Amino acid sequence: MARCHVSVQHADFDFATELGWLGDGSGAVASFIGRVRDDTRDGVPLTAMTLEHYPGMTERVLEELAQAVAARFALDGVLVLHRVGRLLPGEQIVLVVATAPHRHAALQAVDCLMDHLKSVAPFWKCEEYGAARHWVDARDSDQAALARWGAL
Amino acid sequence: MARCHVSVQHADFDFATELGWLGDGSGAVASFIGRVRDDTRDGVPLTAMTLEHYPGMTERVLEELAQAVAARFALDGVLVLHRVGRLLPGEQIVLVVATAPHRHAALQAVDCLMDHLKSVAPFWKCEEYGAARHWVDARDSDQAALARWGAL
Amino acid sequence: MNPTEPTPLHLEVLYLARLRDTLGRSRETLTLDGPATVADLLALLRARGAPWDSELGGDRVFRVAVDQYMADPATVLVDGAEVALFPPVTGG
Amino acid sequence: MNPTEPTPLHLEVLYLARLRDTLGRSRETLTLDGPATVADLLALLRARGAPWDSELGGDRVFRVAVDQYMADPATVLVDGAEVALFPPVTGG
Repeated sequence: MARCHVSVQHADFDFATELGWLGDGSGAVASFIGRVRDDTRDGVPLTAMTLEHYPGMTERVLEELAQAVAARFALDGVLVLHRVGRLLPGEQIVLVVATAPHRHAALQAVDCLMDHLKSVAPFWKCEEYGAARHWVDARDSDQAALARWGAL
Repeated sequence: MARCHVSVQHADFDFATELGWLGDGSGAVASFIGRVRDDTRDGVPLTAMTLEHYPGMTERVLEELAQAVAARFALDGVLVLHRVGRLLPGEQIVLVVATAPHRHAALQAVDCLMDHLKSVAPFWKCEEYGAARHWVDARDSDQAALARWGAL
Repeated sequence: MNPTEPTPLHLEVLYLARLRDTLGRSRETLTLDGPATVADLLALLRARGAPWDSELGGDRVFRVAVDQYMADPATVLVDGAEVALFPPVTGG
Repeated sequence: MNPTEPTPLHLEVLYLARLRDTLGRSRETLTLDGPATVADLLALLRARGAPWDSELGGDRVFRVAVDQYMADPATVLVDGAEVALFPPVTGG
């Protein structure tokens, strides 16, 4: 049975500390960190990005995703950590870690988890460029990425 | 031009510190850590694993790999860090990090880098199970994994 | 109970992210005559006119969750349900 | 210089990982009559008998690098070259 740990939080996270949840018995540790990009819009640099979510549903969806991906790729452990609130450029938004006996399972699990998280977990990004705020639109490419995996 | 950093070293590494080499401007950070597994052989637990390499050739091969993968996946940065010497179960062996504007490029780059590293970088593993030492044999599956990527 | 007789459904309706901004509220309590589906609730909201009819109709894409599970227009609403309306998700 | 006349090639030969253990040495300096290829060097080493002939012949798989670049039997050796013999790699 894989260890799964899911968290939705305001606070920043530290990779090494979070990795502690999963122990050191697995040979392969794959991970992905999403960060606020140094973007510009019409020449104005991104000031901040606010992550909103649907409390309750978010945690359940992430927990179900973690369990499903752990089963599919025979993982030793899965960690999913997503921040909410107002973040500055360069700040960390999301951390996904998968541990497994072998590297391909761990890497594929991270890829699969991110594709699903981006399409089914109820988070929304609102960008600030100076005084202008705008909600980020969902991208068709996220749906296409999801289709690669079939049913979880 | 991507930032590339390659190191072959005895010392352990810290993920957060190493990530500092690549800056925080990229939206996507994918990584892989390989560790000494808690293996057993004929009921005897693994005592240690010694990583030997071919000094000079190793660094050149890793540097060329990092540059080639950075170009192929349009990365912002690549980090390849491989330890040598005697390591205990649970200890970190290798760290590969790729930063990019988008997640699929970063994740694929890490996958591609590990497949090449496992097949072309001159490292050898020697396992100790109690008093018994034995050199790890190369696996055919590593060659098959390499073939997925075509020429770099 | 006579299934043809309307029974009141008390719903807690949530508006999230961009929809909260454009519709000008984050939640409201509504009472519908049941039985009713998500499609019935959406028809009632669209009947309020602008901006409801454009945000929840035409070619605008949005999602509905009932009691925190993704739903579709045919999903049946039960008394006390929490219905959330929100844009396609953009986290990660 | 007459190309048909042999010229001596001084080679630094390295044995790495399992080959160092089975062949009982980590390096040696050899002199061959040139011109010569990797195949010529391997023939000379196999002619030493056991364990050289079995480790570097038959169905044993091994690799050769010349001046730290992967080589094959046809690779031409130059004077002063560093030739490394080792098993297939197993790092990562």
